[in-house]
Amino acid sequence: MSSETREDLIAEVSRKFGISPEDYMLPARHMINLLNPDGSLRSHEEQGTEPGHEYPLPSPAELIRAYEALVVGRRVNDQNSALVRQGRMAVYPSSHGQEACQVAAALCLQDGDWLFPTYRDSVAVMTKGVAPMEVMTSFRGEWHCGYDTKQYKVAPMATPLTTQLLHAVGVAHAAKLRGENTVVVAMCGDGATSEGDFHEALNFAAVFHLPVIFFVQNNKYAISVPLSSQSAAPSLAHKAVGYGMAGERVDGNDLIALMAIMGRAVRLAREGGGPLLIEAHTYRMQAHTNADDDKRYREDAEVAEWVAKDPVKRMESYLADSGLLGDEVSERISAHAEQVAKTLRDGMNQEADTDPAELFNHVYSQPTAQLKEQAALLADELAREEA
Amino acid sequence: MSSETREDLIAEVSRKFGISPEDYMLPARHMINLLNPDGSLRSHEEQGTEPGHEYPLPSPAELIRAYEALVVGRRVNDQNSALVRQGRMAVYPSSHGQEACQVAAALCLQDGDWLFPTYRDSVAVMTKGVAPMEVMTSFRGEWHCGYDTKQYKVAPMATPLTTQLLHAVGVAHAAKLRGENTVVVAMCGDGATSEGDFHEALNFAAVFHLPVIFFVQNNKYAISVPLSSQSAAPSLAHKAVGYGMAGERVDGNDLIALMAIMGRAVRLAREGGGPLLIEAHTYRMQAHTNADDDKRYREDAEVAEWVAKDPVKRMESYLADSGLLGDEVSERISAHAEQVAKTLRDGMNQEADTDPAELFNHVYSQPTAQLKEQAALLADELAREEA
Amino acid sequence: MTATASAVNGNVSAETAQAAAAKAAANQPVTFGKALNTALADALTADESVVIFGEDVGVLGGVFRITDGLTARFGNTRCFDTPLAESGIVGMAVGMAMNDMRPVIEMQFDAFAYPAFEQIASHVAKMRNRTRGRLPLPMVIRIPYAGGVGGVEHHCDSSEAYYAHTPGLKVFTPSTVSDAYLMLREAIDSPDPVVFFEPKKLYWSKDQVDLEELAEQYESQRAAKAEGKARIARPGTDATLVTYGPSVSVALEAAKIAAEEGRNLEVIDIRTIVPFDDETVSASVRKTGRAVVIGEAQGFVSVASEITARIQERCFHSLAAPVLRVTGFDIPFPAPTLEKHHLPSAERILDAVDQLQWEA
Amino acid sequence: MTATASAVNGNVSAETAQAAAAKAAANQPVTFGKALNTALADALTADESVVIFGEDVGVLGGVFRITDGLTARFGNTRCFDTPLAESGIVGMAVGMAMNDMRPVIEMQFDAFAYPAFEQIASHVAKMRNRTRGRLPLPMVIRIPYAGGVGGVEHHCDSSEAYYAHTPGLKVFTPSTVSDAYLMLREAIDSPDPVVFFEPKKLYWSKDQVDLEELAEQYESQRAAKAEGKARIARPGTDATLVTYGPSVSVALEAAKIAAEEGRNLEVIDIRTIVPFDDETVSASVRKTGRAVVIGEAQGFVSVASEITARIQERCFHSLAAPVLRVTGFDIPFPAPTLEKHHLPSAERILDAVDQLQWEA
Ligand SMILES: Cc1ncc(C[n+]2csc(CCOP(=O)(O)OP(=O)(O)O)c2C)c(N)n1
Ligand SMILES: Cc1ncc(C[n+]2csc(CCOP(=O)(O)OP(=O)(O)O)c2C)c(N)n1
Ligand SMILES: [Mg+2]
Ligand SMILES: [Mg+2]
Repeated sequence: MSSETREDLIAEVSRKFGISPEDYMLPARHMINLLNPDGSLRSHEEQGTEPGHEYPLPSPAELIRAYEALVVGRRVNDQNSALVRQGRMAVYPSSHGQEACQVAAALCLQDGDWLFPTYRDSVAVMTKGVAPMEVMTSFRGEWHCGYDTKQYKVAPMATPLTTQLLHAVGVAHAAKLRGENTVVVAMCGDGATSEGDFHEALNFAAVFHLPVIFFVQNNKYAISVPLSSQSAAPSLAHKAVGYGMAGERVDGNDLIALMAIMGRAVRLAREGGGPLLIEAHTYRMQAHTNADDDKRYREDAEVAEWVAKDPVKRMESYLADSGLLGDEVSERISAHAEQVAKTLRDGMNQEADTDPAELFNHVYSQPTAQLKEQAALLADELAREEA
Repeated sequence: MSSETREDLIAEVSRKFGISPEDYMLPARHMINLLNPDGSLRSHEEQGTEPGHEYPLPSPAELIRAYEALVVGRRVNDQNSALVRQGRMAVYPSSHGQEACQVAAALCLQDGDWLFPTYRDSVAVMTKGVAPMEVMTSFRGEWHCGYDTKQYKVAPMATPLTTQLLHAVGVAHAAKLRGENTVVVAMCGDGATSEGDFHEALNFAAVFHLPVIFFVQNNKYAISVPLSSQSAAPSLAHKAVGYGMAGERVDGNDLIALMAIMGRAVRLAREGGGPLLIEAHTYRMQAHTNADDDKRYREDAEVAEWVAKDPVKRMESYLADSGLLGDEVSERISAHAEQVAKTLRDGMNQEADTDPAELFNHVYSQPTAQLKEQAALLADELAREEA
Repeated sequence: MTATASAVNGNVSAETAQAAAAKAAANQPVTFGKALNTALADALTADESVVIFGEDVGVLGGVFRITDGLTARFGNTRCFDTPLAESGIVGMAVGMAMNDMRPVIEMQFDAFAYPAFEQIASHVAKMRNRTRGRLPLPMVIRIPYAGGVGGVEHHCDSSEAYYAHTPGLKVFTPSTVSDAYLMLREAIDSPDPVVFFEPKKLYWSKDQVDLEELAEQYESQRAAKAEGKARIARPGTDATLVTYGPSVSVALEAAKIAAEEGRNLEVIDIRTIVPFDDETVSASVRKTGRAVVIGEAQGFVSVASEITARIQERCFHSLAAPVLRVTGFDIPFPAPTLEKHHLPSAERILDAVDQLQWEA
Repeated sequence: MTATASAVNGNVSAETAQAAAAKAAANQPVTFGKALNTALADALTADESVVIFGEDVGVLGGVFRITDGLTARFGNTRCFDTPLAESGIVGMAVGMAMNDMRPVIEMQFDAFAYPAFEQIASHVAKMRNRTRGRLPLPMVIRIPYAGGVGGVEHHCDSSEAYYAHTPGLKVFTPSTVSDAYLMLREAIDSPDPVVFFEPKKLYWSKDQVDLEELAEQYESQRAAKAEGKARIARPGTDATLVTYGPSVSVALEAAKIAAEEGRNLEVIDIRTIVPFDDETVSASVRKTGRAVVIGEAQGFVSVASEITARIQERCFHSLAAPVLRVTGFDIPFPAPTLEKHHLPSAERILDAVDQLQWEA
């Protein structure tokens, strides 16, 4: 695209918000934060919003729907961790503490929109509609990805860090070329922002002016490595400037702020405003995975501080205090969460049983002559074992 | 490094210039430009300088020295292009039009400092002291790199784009660990800023707070691809913000501005101010290499516009008008440039004659048994050919 | 690479070949590069999900002009330049293929595909498998490769082994003008990702082929087409030279010299390294009893190693001598003035043939 | 998928590590991981230009705890964490080696070295050659590799072929506890860049070795040391199993079963894939007349292909049967519950041995 077009667009978006183009790209001076840790609504002055960065509250119906997903997400995280401890699941990178981010990333999207999650984003994947057992296939060790990515418009959970951001860009680009109005949310962690593919993805999205929202869950650690060893930037949201896109930071344990920000981001992107970078400040409350020992690199006191900022309790208090969450709704939500947890427990008790012949069926559209020979060798071995 | 330390450092540097930390990182609002295209000095108001971005003029002696390198650089560029046309040199990516950048990048460094050039930076390499014929070894097709990189503290001219920026970071890091006061200038083009290694290099330099100056010659094209297809950022210098480092843009055809900026950058880096990103606005006046046909992707009129901004003429006018360049000096400089050109012509007339056995000698410290066998095979073939 | 070469192609019937030859005689010779360019244009025409992108492939037409004129003809949404970032190019192509496009991307030179290695090895190759077949990635990664053109460092790597070793990728490399056309069309239509290696030194080679007729032939035989067949580039009886891409012409040259000396060598052009055509290779070696495998890449852990290993596994009792290899040395690709010493030459191939224990 | 599975995705528990340390002190069996850890510590002590860095190698001690305690003992300028970027890690190491340091870097898992592929193939491998020997790059890239631990996708690749095919790199892979120590010391002291492959599944394997004694042995024999020697892991007479790294123990297991059945197999541990020890391998196969080459990686264009090709080239007339290969299938590394079908097993090796035409 010519530089005129680009500048016009930025100028237009910034006019819309009554701010300078550079101010449009720079995140608001303070992180956007609507709810206090105790669940009370912050005064307008304290919200971090400023001209060009205004964020109205979502509707009560939206909030209840999001809260339900939040409660289910927490329950699934904790159920899975229990299943891992019991040896019934191989590994689980829990997003305990980050569920508000998970829920907002999925709920801001419409049906035709795509989600690009990482290994940590099971709850987002579920929230977008994938059946819990399908989500957990890979963590169970059965197969690499257990759901139909095209049906759900959810990419496989990515392990090689930030590689998936480029795929998100490609999906958005293909949609744009066909004139489809698809928005894509592409997720990664704070550590992942250091990878080269992060840079290439943001740059491609900006140059091709694509509706991709890069959503960084800054949970302060990449396994053991703290943010300060990862970046010297004023904030990760400031990285947007270098690509000519807008960045924003938000309290990642404040579901209301997240919904407001992601909602606006999706709207702007769908209207042709180009890509955006959102940094959510949150915390990985548990170890990296069950295989990690977080006591080696952080203090209990630090973790405790974040317990006080828990996203679930915060939302619950807000809804209760504002009269949106009656006992009946609350019970229905709990029951739903228990039901999902039971599905997982029951599913994990079933023996997985994948036909080894499957190994050769999905390498190419048709097995090559070589693969047929190899499949025959294995089949012969298995037959002899049986005999 | 802890985030406190980093913030302290930024705070300190910005205090020094009386500006906010964010303003320290953001480039000055306008490109720094001290000389008009006609060689006249711009008024202070027009220079683009502002608080925190002040650039005093270099001394007359420095200017004459730089001018000499500029004239020699131009002569070498044009001599090499002629040699290529005559078929006496295989390929040459000329920096014709960018010589001011080349000269400033080399002259700002002291003896112990390192330079990391690209294929386009022969003139910078020469200016740092490497003998012209040694610089051209690779373009002659004799060997990959013709000079002693450690003796000159000049890395091999890099072809895989921006890979060398990371090497520059490593050299600076090693020096820092040993307590040496080495500054490193790492060069790349506008197109190269899109590569993942650019991102990783800037981030590593910022996180480890290393004295590396990333010097981007924005010559508006990456082969045929214009800047607008490369980046949507307000400027390439703005990319600094995302790493928490300072960026600045400068007129890359204004040798005086370049010397002022690079001089200050080296000083700041040596004093522990961390890495910096400098974007020089210049223009590749000729084709990418002799193999390229630039008429396919740009208008003659655009090239003509830049002829008017030629860095050599501009500097010559300035020096002549301000009485710094007498006939005697001018003649001495011309004679020097001719001498260098003659060295190149004479050298290129000599047959290159590399012993094929050399092929096997530098793969490992000692040839492996396999390489010895292969060397014997070739030696046998050559012996039979002779016979 | 003459008319004979294309006529021997197993897919062309005798009459068709003759007719083609007659018609081609009336035409100007076509370059390998033009055949690729036409294949891209025809694919863009045939399938609107095909998109072409990479560095300098737009207005410039690529540094080798293989995409010349495509942006002008099809518009810059079908053929366009990207920012300068190979991982970005491949990664974006993955996403576009996920979303039902067929990207055909160009890596400017062999060694400049390396920044994309993670995307290729961890995603392009594995996506279909990871998703149990639900997310195929039909895409083509075009890579100009190999030496013989006096290229400078990093511009002459033969990197096919890296990709051939990576399950999930198909690896094609044409050696004739008509294969340049046909195989590129095949690669683009393949439901699997194909790494398509173009021998740089052949870009300017010419042959008498009628591209329009080839296009018709391709369209009509498309369904029946058996992908992954090797080609007997020259039939022979005394020993088999097995090779591909840039080395096919060298092997043919060696066979010609050998013929003058009374040895009748068969030359096999592998064409598709993956999938590999064991049948054709084994049949030939069982017939001749001797084989030399030729490849320009450094020999250690190379495609030539694989072919050598397979031949001795499958034809052991037919072999009169060990299978020998003639490959590039195990050194980084040399500087231009030295490459002639590195590249397999007809002489070096003939030396190897001489060692195939003819006395025994 | 219980204890082993969790091990792959991270970490040995603190107790396990402590226990291991305590045992070693009392001259109890030493783990492979501890031997590596001690080699790093001894190298840091012996040579102040050695620096260690990578992802999580600092305070955490690496996800496999191979760098455990090094930051505490040597300070965070000798062993430190970097930002999360593998190309950055390798590229910075290149620069540090250019400036007279000896970087020893860790890639967290095999597939996560791929983002660094350009730095490795175009610079680490070529810098000495590009500069005619003036800019050697003594550095070690440690890569935990291969399967057998129930790891998830992208955590179990056997990627040695990519590096072995790249001239300028040395490729080491130890299979015993004492080699873990000795070969890592050798790699660090090598004037050439070494890609050092650590079989993940061996990290917790144990052997009775006295690390202090090994250290002394290493120091005293250092000058005389002939790098690149294969090891006869088990002498035998009837056939030769050639392998390396994670497959050595499997080959030994097969040999043990074969012995019970009356067949005396020789097992060769290659140790250094580059440089390759033709002498030891050829001598063995000439003696036994039969060979099976075993490797965990997918077999196509693999190190096993190379070894197979070399053996038949060099020992053709001693061979009673073709050289056979037992390798991983040509598929992406399978999910944990399926890997047992993919990995070469003692049974599969014995099946291959059975096919070595014993009747003939
Ligand atoms: C390319 C690559 N390198 C290394 C890894 C190993 N690894 C897995 S998760 C992780 C840390 C990621 O941190 P962050 O991006 O902050 O995400 P978080 O785990 O905190 O959600 C690392 C290093 C990987 N998966 N991919
Ligand atoms: C990794 C890599 N990809 C592609 C190339 C091929 N290539 C050489 S120069 C060039 C354009 C570079 O443009 P820029 O960075 O602006 O530098 P300039 O040539 O304008 O000085 C390209 C694409 C390369 N050398 N390395
Ligand atoms: Mg994190
Ligand atoms: Mg440029």
